[in-house]
Amino acid sequence: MKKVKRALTLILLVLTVAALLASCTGNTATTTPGTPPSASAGASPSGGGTESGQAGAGKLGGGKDIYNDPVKIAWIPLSTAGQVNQVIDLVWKDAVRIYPNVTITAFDPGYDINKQISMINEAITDKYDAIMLLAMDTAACNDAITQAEKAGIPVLTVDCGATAVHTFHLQGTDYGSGQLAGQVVAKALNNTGSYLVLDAPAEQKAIGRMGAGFIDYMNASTQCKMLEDVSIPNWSQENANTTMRDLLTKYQPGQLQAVYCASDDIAMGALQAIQAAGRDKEGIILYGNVGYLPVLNAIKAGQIYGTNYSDTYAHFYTVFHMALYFIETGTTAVTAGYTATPVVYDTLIPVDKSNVDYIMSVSRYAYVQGQ
Amino acid sequence: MKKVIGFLGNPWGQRLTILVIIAVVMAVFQQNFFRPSNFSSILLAISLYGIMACGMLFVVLLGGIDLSVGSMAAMTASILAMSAQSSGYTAAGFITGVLLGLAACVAVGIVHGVLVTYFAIPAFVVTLATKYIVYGLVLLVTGGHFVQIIDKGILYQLGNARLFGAIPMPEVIFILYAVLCAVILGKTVFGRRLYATGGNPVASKLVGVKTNGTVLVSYVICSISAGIGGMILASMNMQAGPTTAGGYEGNVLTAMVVGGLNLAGGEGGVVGAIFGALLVGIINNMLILLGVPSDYTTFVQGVIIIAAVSLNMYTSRRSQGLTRRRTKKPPEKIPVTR
Amino acid sequence: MAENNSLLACRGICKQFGGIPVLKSVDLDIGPGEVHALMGENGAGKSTVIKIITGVYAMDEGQIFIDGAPAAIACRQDARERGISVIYQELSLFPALDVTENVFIGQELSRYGLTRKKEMRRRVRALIDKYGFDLDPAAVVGSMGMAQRQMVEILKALSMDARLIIMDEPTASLSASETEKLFETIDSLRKKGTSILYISHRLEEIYRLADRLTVMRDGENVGVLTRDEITPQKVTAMMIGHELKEDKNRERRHRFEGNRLEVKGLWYKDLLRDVSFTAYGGEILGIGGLVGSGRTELIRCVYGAARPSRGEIALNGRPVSRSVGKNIKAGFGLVPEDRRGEGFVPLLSIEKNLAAASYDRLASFGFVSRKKEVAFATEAIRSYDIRPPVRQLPVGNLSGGNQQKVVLGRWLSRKPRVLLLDEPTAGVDVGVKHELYHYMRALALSGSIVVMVSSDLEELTRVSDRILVMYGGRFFEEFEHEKATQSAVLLAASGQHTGEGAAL
Amino acid sequence: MNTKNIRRIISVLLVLILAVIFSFTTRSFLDARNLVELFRESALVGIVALGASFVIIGGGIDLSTGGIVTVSGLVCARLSFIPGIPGALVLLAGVLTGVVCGLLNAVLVTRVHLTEFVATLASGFVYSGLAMLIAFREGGIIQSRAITNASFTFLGGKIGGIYNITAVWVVLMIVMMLVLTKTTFGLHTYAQGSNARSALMSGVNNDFIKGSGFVICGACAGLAAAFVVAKNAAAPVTLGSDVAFEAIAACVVGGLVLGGGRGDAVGAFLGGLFMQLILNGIYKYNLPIAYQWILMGAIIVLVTAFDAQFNKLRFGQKKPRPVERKEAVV
Repeated sequence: MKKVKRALTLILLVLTVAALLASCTGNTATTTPGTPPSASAGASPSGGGTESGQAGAGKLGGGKDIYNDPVKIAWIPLSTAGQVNQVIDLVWKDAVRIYPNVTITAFDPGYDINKQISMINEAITDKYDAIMLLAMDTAACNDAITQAEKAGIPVLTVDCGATAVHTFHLQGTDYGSGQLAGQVVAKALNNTGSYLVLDAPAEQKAIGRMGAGFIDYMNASTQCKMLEDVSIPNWSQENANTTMRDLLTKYQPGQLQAVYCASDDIAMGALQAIQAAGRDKEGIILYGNVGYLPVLNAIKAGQIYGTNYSDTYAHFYTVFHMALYFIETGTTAVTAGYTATPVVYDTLIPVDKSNVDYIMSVSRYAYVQGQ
Repeated sequence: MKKVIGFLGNPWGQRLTILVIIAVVMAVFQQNFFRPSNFSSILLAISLYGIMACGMLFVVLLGGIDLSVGSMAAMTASILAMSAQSSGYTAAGFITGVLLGLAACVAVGIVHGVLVTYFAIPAFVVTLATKYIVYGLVLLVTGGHFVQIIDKGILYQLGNARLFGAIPMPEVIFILYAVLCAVILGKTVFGRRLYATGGNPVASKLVGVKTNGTVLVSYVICSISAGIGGMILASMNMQAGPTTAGGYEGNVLTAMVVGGLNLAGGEGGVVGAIFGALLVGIINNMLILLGVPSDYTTFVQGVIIIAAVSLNMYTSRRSQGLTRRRTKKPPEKIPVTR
Repeated sequence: MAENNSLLACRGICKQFGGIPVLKSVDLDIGPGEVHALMGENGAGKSTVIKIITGVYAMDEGQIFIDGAPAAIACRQDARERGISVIYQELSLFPALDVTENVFIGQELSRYGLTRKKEMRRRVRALIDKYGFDLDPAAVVGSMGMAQRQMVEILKALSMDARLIIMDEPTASLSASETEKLFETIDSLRKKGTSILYISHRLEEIYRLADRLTVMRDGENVGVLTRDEITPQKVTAMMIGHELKEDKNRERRHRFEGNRLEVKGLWYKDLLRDVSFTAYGGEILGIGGLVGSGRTELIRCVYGAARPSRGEIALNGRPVSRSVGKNIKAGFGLVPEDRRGEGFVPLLSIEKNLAAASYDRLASFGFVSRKKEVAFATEAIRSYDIRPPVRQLPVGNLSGGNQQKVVLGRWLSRKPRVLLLDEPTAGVDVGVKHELYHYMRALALSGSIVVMVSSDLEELTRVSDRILVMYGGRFFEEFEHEKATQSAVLLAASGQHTGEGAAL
Repeated sequence: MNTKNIRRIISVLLVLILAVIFSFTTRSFLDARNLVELFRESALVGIVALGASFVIIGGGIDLSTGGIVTVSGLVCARLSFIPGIPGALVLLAGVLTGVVCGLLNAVLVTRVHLTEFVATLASGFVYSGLAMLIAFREGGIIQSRAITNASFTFLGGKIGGIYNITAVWVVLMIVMMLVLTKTTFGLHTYAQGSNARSALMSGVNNDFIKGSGFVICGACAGLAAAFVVAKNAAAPVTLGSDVAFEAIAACVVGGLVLGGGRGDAVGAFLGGLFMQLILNGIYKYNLPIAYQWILMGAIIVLVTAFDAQFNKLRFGQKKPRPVERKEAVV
């Protein structure tokens, strides 16, 4: 029996090494690391038809020819497992279909700050042409970002920015969304009443500032009173559910008029808790964020008051195009001498019963769900 | 004083003291704690990792551990959601999803059992490795995305329906599962064998107990419990993905430890595991009712675990073991030669 | 020997545990450079004397003289400083460390915390060369055989410049060649002036090694023999003292021909060489022999706990299976030698330990019937007088005797067809001992086969109807009850025929 | 060829095989910048693994290293804002925080007699909770602030092409090898891991050895945290999120056995490097991240399976007991 076990272990060890070899060598065929990037400073402008009709734009300036030269863009999110990633993957698929010479590599730090920083370094070492980043911490990635910029790689941050100066920041849904939600809810409560905030996990409040936006607006321009700002661990729906049930025990009917949720998962959890406690008749105003399909359906059914819808598809498509622009013009914060990061604010559409049908018809989410 | 230590010595004495302390604190600060709706919300909150704690109990009784409960739950949740979605939410799709999920759990449980018994690898390392592997597999299968469950069919009922209009299904399943585990441990021959193997594996072998088989089955039971928890979670959230039940092993381990279970095996029962899960639930509920800012929760949880376990260790050593053990063995402390 | 030139002299040592006197004024003289043997039956107090000399236990009365001067030994450290060290049967080495580290653990040569490895290695090599061991100071102990490990233990003693090394049953788990190597080591130690206190049951070892022999019985020393006075007859007579008269009311035993256990041509590692015997229902078959002569392995092979390389075992003509579970159902039972380690589950209650082997009767379709289990346990507690008679009490808290009753009760309540016992009364107080004999007798009379392995000569001769003595891995001699005397059995165990029994 | 060398060769082989595969099949593995970054990134888990190896060799386990890294990092960040404070002092403060946490672990295990697993699981929560309490806040929200103390962030940088943290990691490994092999303390740690009872009998002060193992482990965690915070010039609250398990996995891959008594600092070093090597490789091949988790888990199982069989072969003892069987207390 002992010999069998020993033989088995040895075979398994050899198998892994073989698998290692196979998986690595086999894999190289698909990606094209072998060919050195053609430092085609002087590539001739090719008039390849581009969907967006930039006929003949060719090369604007010092960078690469984004139509013909092989372009590598790194996409580093908080983690690839999540609601919003489905749409983002769709964006990359469409983008690559239009620009076949572009390859977008998605990394997955799995909510670990050290892994995210080593991934940025990885992108620098592998000489990517641009880095699209969802920073996990506003300060921790600064050093890596500045190194990338110095290495001539434009860094574009989305939603969660970084204090270091970098090429581009698309301010998405968080602080602004909180403020907008504040406006809508304050109007619904006609400026009085008390509310609860079910906020991002404690350690990620810095990068998910919806709660802060909402509270700042409420304090600044209404008489609404904040009861509590509670963080929901892991942004998970079941934690929101249990936390909300406890809060409902604490705040009896009449003590609570509105609940602002930092994400739609949390909103669904809060809704479940309210229904389970049999208090859905009280007309507690529930307001979500980002606009996932389940919440849009709940709005249609009148269970949730509303949410801020941002067209994630357009959101990331813009970032992709900005990246191409920077690659083509070869501009980075260093070459352009920026002293502050240029920020573009994304459009937010507050959704409520009135425009929910229109939004659902337009939203990529519906399209994605319907597959 | 002797009587007090005696009273604190036995597990029930300790549990009662902890509950009395909590009741006093809450009576002073937040009377709403005693509302019946609060108790049902606590029960719902702990039902998921209560089920997993009952499963983990089988493994802890043998002196083992299972760190992969979280990933297992995510696996079965994803399998169930995908099979339901792909089959158009038919009952058949639901059934195959459940069976497939449980089959996957049984497979992983068997792998755990074989590696721990025949290859003699410590359970900590085996389950740490399978935690990574299973998470990776779920990522592969779901492509990293969450599977949405749209239909309100049987899958929805699993997590959200209410028995007799009042008791949510997860609580019902938790109570049934706890009773089932109590019966298995307390009333069946397998339960007797499990306690024997946990207490003294060599002696059990000589009494005809197939110790390796018992260990294997208990790892399978632990995996299945994690799987059931995952499936209920999928139906409660109407979605499933790689990070479903993220970090659940922390709660389950805490429940085990606070429930007064001794991690070296051989001691403790379903009541201990359930009390542990209940205590974790009550603590979380208290923290919210008392308005403790969320930033402090991890710190307070850590301090409470240390307090509960030290109380448990101090009293049980004082009242039974400590004095007796000292006389049996030659004096432990001998002067250091250096 | 005059008092002054003896290395270690004990005078009038008394010790009692919980009221029971274990040592009644024991004297012991060990001269420098002398191999002094100490013999006595189990329970004669040998190990207690050693524990007192090495400072593990404090003596109630008496005096210890070292080099003639009185010396107080309060702890292990005092003994070590006075050059007394001991090698127990289960060695206390570190498998992960090499020889040098094992020898110097606890008393490393070091400067400012840094170990002087070269210096220590040089010293170990010097010791090795001085005593002619074949050991490599850098070899890892874990990968060494038993004999080499023992040499490391001896080295460890010598490194503390021990003047007296106490060896407790050193050859129990050694092969013949390894034992030979140990004897050479002891000879070289003796030449270098180190004295050895050698505890063993094997008479032939004593003849070969001992300069002097002290024999103990029931906590007293019975006499000291010099090398030429040592003869088998004299030694055994001293060890056994007066032969107990035959207890008259011994029931006539008769053999149940129908119930017999045949073992033919059993081979197991190098311990059992072609062992064959037949045990009959209605009689208690005693198996004598010395520690390590393969008796435990023999009954474990029969029971199915060990896998013999060759040989067949049959019960009433049908072959016995190799799985413990099937054998238990077929009516086998084993009371193991290491009660605490293999006998019972300390944390479980008396009730559960008793019922552990009988769930085939107490449960139906996998569910245990509490009623049957409680009845089974209460019946066992009552009939075997397990005290305190509290069903729920964990067995770990019981006294040695009661623990053994639980282990025995577990099998007796099943009315086994074959009961195998390994040192059933070791470490059990006298009162309980007789109870156990009574239960075994009753089981045998009911027609079951009872096979008892024992090193307690008195128990062997008085209780068993027939005795087989093992020597060198084979059955050496068979004694009928009437003709069996303790000295004959002891001599047979050391490979000496005395004519009472039939040579096999 | 005694067993220690054979096991070490296996660890070296594992690292070499992966390195060779990567250098041939990718363009940028052997690039100087990548190697320098690789060693810097593996230094965090590497240094913590060195500390954890002391506890594991002594027969224990430490699950609180993640919490210690986080709280030490934040202590450094807080102190770095004191005007004019020299970077070295801040670094020392980080190490001291680790030592204090290690002391608490030691007290919990040796004085309060909690089992290592339970004590460090609970103290891990306490330390990460503590970190959140002392984190920077803006408007009540935890917000990590960029560190401006130049003399401190200098420590995070490079001297002569090699990062300070890597240099410290290598030096620490050498020092620990000396301590483990050349000092009585190291010898007693091995003795306690190999056979705790007879170590006690031969005069090894078990509580002291176990206690100092935890203190060393805490110090290493504090040191690693200080360097990482210096490099990133920020101390996020999620700094040590799953460092504890990765460090233990690194030790196991490096040849240490959870029962204690076997393996050494070089093993922990190679284990730490190996873990990061897998990540580094995965990034190069654009492999979906799922393979990273699967590969890491598979290798841990395989190496430990080989270890268990290998040790049984060499030491021939019965199955190594993963959990020290408890004397019947009841």
